[in-house]
Amino acid sequence: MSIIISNEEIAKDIYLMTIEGEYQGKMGQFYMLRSWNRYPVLSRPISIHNIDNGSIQFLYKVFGEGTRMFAELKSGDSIGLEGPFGNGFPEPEGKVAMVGGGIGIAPFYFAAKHIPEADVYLGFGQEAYLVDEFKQVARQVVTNVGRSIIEDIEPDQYDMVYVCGPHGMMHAVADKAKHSSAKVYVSLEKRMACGIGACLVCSVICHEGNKRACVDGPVFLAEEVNFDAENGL
Amino acid sequence: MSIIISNEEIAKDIYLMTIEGEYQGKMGQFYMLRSWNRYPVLSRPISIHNIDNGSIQFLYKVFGEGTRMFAELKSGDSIGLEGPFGNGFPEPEGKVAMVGGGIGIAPFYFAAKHIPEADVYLGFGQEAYLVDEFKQVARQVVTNVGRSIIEDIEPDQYDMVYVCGPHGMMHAVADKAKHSSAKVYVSLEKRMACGIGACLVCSVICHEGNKRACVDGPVFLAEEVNFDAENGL
Amino acid sequence: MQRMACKIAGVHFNNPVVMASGTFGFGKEYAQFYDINKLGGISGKGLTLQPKAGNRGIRIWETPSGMMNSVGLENPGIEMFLEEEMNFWETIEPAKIVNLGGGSIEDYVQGARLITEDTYKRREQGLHGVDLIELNISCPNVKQGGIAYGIKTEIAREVIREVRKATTLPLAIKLSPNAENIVEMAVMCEEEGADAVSLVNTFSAMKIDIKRRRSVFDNGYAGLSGPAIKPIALRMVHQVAKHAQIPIMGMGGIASSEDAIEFIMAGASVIQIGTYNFMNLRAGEEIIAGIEAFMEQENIQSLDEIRGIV
Amino acid sequence: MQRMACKIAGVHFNNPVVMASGTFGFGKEYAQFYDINKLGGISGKGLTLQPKAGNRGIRIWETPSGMMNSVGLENPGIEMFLEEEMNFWETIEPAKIVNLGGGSIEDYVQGARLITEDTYKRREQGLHGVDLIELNISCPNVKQGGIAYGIKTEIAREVIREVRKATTLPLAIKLSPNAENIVEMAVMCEEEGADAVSLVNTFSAMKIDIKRRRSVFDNGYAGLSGPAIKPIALRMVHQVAKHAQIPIMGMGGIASSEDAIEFIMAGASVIQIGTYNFMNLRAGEEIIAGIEAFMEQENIQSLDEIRGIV
Ligand SMILES: Cc1cc2nc3c(=O)[nH]c(=O)nc-3n(C[C@H](O)[C@H](O)[C@H](O)COP(=O)(O)OP(=O)(O)OC[C@H]3O[C@@H](n4cnc5c(N)ncnc54)[C@H](O)[C@@H]3O)c2cc1C
Ligand SMILES: Cc1cc2nc3c(=O)[nH]c(=O)nc-3n(C[C@H](O)[C@H](O)[C@H](O)COP(=O)(O)OP(=O)(O)OC[C@H]3O[C@@H](n4cnc5c(N)ncnc54)[C@H](O)[C@@H]3O)c2cc1C
Ligand SMILES: Cc1cc2nc3c(=O)[nH]c(=O)nc-3n(C[C@H](O)[C@H](O)[C@H](O)COP(=O)(O)O)c2cc1C
Ligand SMILES: Cc1cc2nc3c(=O)[nH]c(=O)nc-3n(C[C@H](O)[C@H](O)[C@H](O)COP(=O)(O)O)c2cc1C
Ligand code: FES
Ligand code: FES
Repeated sequence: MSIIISNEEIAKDIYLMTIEGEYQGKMGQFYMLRSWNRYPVLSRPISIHNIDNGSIQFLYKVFGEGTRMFAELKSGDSIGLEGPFGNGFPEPEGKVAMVGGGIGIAPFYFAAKHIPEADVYLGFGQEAYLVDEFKQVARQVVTNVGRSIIEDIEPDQYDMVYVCGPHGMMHAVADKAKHSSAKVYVSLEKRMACGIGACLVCSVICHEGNKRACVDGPVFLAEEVNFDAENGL
Repeated sequence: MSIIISNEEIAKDIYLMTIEGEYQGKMGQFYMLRSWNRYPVLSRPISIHNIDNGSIQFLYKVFGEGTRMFAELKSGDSIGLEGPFGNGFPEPEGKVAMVGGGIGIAPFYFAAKHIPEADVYLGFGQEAYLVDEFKQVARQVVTNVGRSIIEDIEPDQYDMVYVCGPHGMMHAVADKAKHSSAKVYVSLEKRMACGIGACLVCSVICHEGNKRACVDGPVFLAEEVNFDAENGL
Repeated sequence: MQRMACKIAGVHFNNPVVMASGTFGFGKEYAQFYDINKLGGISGKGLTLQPKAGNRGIRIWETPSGMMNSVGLENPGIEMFLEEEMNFWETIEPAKIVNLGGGSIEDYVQGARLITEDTYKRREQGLHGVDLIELNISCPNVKQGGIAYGIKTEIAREVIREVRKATTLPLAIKLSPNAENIVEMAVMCEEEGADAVSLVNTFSAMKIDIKRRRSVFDNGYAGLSGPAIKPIALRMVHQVAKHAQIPIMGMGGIASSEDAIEFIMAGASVIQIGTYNFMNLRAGEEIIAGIEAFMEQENIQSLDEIRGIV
Repeated sequence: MQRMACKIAGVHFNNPVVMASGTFGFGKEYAQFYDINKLGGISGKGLTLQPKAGNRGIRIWETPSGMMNSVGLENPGIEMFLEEEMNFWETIEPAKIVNLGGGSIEDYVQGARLITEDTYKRREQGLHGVDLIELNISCPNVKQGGIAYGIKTEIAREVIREVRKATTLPLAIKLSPNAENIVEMAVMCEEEGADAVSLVNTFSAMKIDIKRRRSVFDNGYAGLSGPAIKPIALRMVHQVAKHAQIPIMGMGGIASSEDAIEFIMAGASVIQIGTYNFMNLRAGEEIIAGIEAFMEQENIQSLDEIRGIV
């Protein structure tokens, strides 16, 4: 168990949790979090939002029972986390765009710190948050509230596009980039149990067969994913 | 849901919780407490330890999952409580002794406030607590750590003896008082579900048939209880 | 709300929310917490011909998201019920269901007769009487060495056939999830002329005290209920709805209006709430309001639109 | 610890803690978190003759104190397993259990043959091979219209009889809690010469998405596991232990050493841990330590002293 330094609501239902300790991890990897003992049964996969000396941060949206329990935690409370899990985004080769939709922006703060020369596109439904923080680490930040962030990005201008957001948005970016030279990487959300590749509840339908979101992903080259068969959660 | 004013560990595994609000209740009655939504399923019966203007107090011992969850609550957290339930101790007629064993002392603070002329006997296993507080409200307080409190009380000297503690202790006091003129009242602990008399999981075997601990009790005249058949929890 | 109304075997329910037998007494206790006239129906505490003291020892054990009970049908007997509790029932609106248990077929038959006669007498006097008998076949069959009637279809058939002859009141059979084949059981109930099935009763389950090296229950096994069993109970209701025509009172772990709606979508005509009453003393009121809100939100005019839709 | 050792059909287990099929892969992943050589045994991911892609759509849904899965036996097929995973298994100590599924009797038989032959070949080469085959009869019987083999005793008998002929390796039958009569099923396994029964597999269960008015699973029903089912699973293990002689690998919701000890006291020879692996990545290690501590505390020299004591 680790100790929570702070856990603040930074926008409606969006929380930033900071946990004490020395943590490992690469951009796009995730941890399995549980702040309870027996109930609910499963831990929750949450992306690394940031790692500093002595702490790790998660940015999460209150969605159901588990994230609601996270939101109730206060400084000094304890939480269990296992990780880092998953492959993470590949190292950059050429010019990189990061496209986050909604809470899908979570992994890109850590990613932007790692690749400061990348362009960051942040799409919000109703209310923007953390934009100033992103601006401090990224070369360029494009934000968009209420409209689709997909319109703002020109895949042709990039060699690699990292996407995280709703399933439909990832599919759409992949489609938009189809005839460009950009390689699109999507971070897929799947329900998970073990988080380490043993149970096969998180299979992603790819053209070459199933892959496990928790170890072979969560980041996939968009063109390997069979988006016609794979409909996310 | 009500708001917790404070929740302090006053001795090892013994907590005193103070909750904000105007509450009703008589000595020996209890509330059903739950500080959780869905898990665990059942609420926990806890005796009224004290009621003041604007607050109610419960004194509890950490025993299993539910009381452990109570112990984690902090000032400002919320908790659900329903009550008061049960019959409570009868009004005094003549000279009263109150005999509490272990956490069974809980109801007698409120009872002693109500009957200041009563003698209070407090038996502790390893460590005494709240003795000064009891002394402020009761005429006489006899404490005993490590030995059996049953030895200290002479039933003949009283008209009524109220007992709360381990089942065996209540049985023993009832036996000791058998040939005295004192009427012995025991507060029985039974597992409960509804707490209001509807489900019959809390039946106490009495000479005249079953009675429900939650509404016909938890306080019973010792002589009505069939102690040969009824073995508590 | 008119559009929540349901009917089973001619019995009108103002809404599909019925309180389950053994968890709600006869309603009096809960009436302190909300207006129980809001309820669709109440299935009273299980009754037997003779009064029963129930089981000794521990009667309840909490489990993860559930509870086990071993009350053992403690009840005052049918006559006492008819003399005392029926007067209270005459004053309330929800559909009135008598839950009938027994040890021998004769007990069941005799119990059904008493209730039926009493109701006809009451009706002659302008009173209401009982709306429906719910036959609890989870009781141990004394002749068959204590194995419950509700396990094997052909043994259950015997008791249902006899009780069906003994009463002209609407008759529901409360099925046990421990039945070997729940679909076959429901089809048999239909064949024998029952008007509805209630499912599920509690699951046979166990808890061992490892220090004392014995079951915590004097009886060995006890009945599991509560949210833990909901996924299995829902599957059983769905299976029965798909393979039989008989109306269903669905239950097992319902603890929210969403759960209740799932049972209706699986095919239940009405639903029953048991253990959730212990989690929330105002369970009935809350679940009715929740179903109503869902109907509003999804613009559903009658529960028939969604019943059995899955 | 020597005194924790168990034996089933001549197969030695260092301790009674076995990882359940489908929840532990072949062990490699968990080896990052603790020394899996501490385990008594591992039942690998369920295998079929042909590779299977498993089910589409949502594969997991959380329930109160449980989870439902609809993996649909995704697996690389027996040949791939023998070529790749067996090499890893040769390097580890726990008893090695192949969990074998199938759609037709021929598939089961052919699968059992392949595994058996491979093991004999390995043993000739001084290797270890597989210790035990665990036959998963919860798979749908293609001929019987998709109803699982594990429901009716006489249908299960057919597949067990044929598989028993096809292998000389120790054979355990993994029983489904959806069986009409679990005791009868276990007795039949004994009659057919099986060496052990594993129980229970997951309970058939359902979840409806009320907004979309459909089951969340493409397949309709899915399998419930986890702490929610423990009280029922324990009762089933106890029932079987009382009425049959065949050794039992007991499981269903075990999530603590106390739970594990309950299953042993109910009569299980060894226990299996499934869903709890997801709650605690170091489940195996923790439960072994807990059983050991209990034995110490209660001065138990061998698990035989408490096995089936209740
Ligand atoms: C690799 C990965 C990284 C993620 N990173 C973040 C992040 O940084 N911030 C954030 O807010 N959310 C993130 N999510 C989504 C987050 O895991 C879910 O919102 C969360 O699990 C919902 O849990 P709940 O208890 O609130 O909801 P419930 O609906 O009560 O959860 C029930 C079950 O479904 C699962 N589940 C429900 N929604 C999702 C979902 N969208 N993805 C995966 N499982 C789900 C839960 O884990 C749980 O097992 C990520 C998901 C994945 C797979
Ligand atoms: C009328 C009454 C008044 C009580 N007053 C007090 C009090 O003032 N202070 C205090 O510390 N304790 C009191 N108790 C005992 C208290 O209810 C239990 O210690 C508590 O319920 C244990 O819950 P748990 O979750 O910690 O234990 P668990 O063992 O995890 O509980 C499991 C289940 O068993 C029930 N249970 C376990 N032990 C008891 C018990 N001794 N009595 C009743 N139910 C039990 C729980 O309520 C729960 O339903 C009282 C009990 C009754 C019946
Ligand atoms: C304490 C208790 C007593 C019960 N008594 C009866 C009974 O007398 N007759 C009966 O048919 N069912 C009885 N039941 C079963 C419930 O009516 C219901 O079928 C079961 O609990 C499943 O529903 P639930 O999960 O909502 O509780 C009882 C259940 C509980 C918890
Ligand atoms: C994700 C998952 C996959 C499973 N796959 C298999 C399988 O392939 N073969 C099998 O016999 N049982 C399988 N099971 C059943 C488990 O082995 C076990 O019998 C069941 O989950 C009950 O135990 P538990 O409650 O400890 O999980 C699976 C269970 C889960 C949760
Ligand atoms: S979550 Fe278990 S394999 Fe991915
Ligand atoms: S707890 Fe339900 S009758 Fe007493």
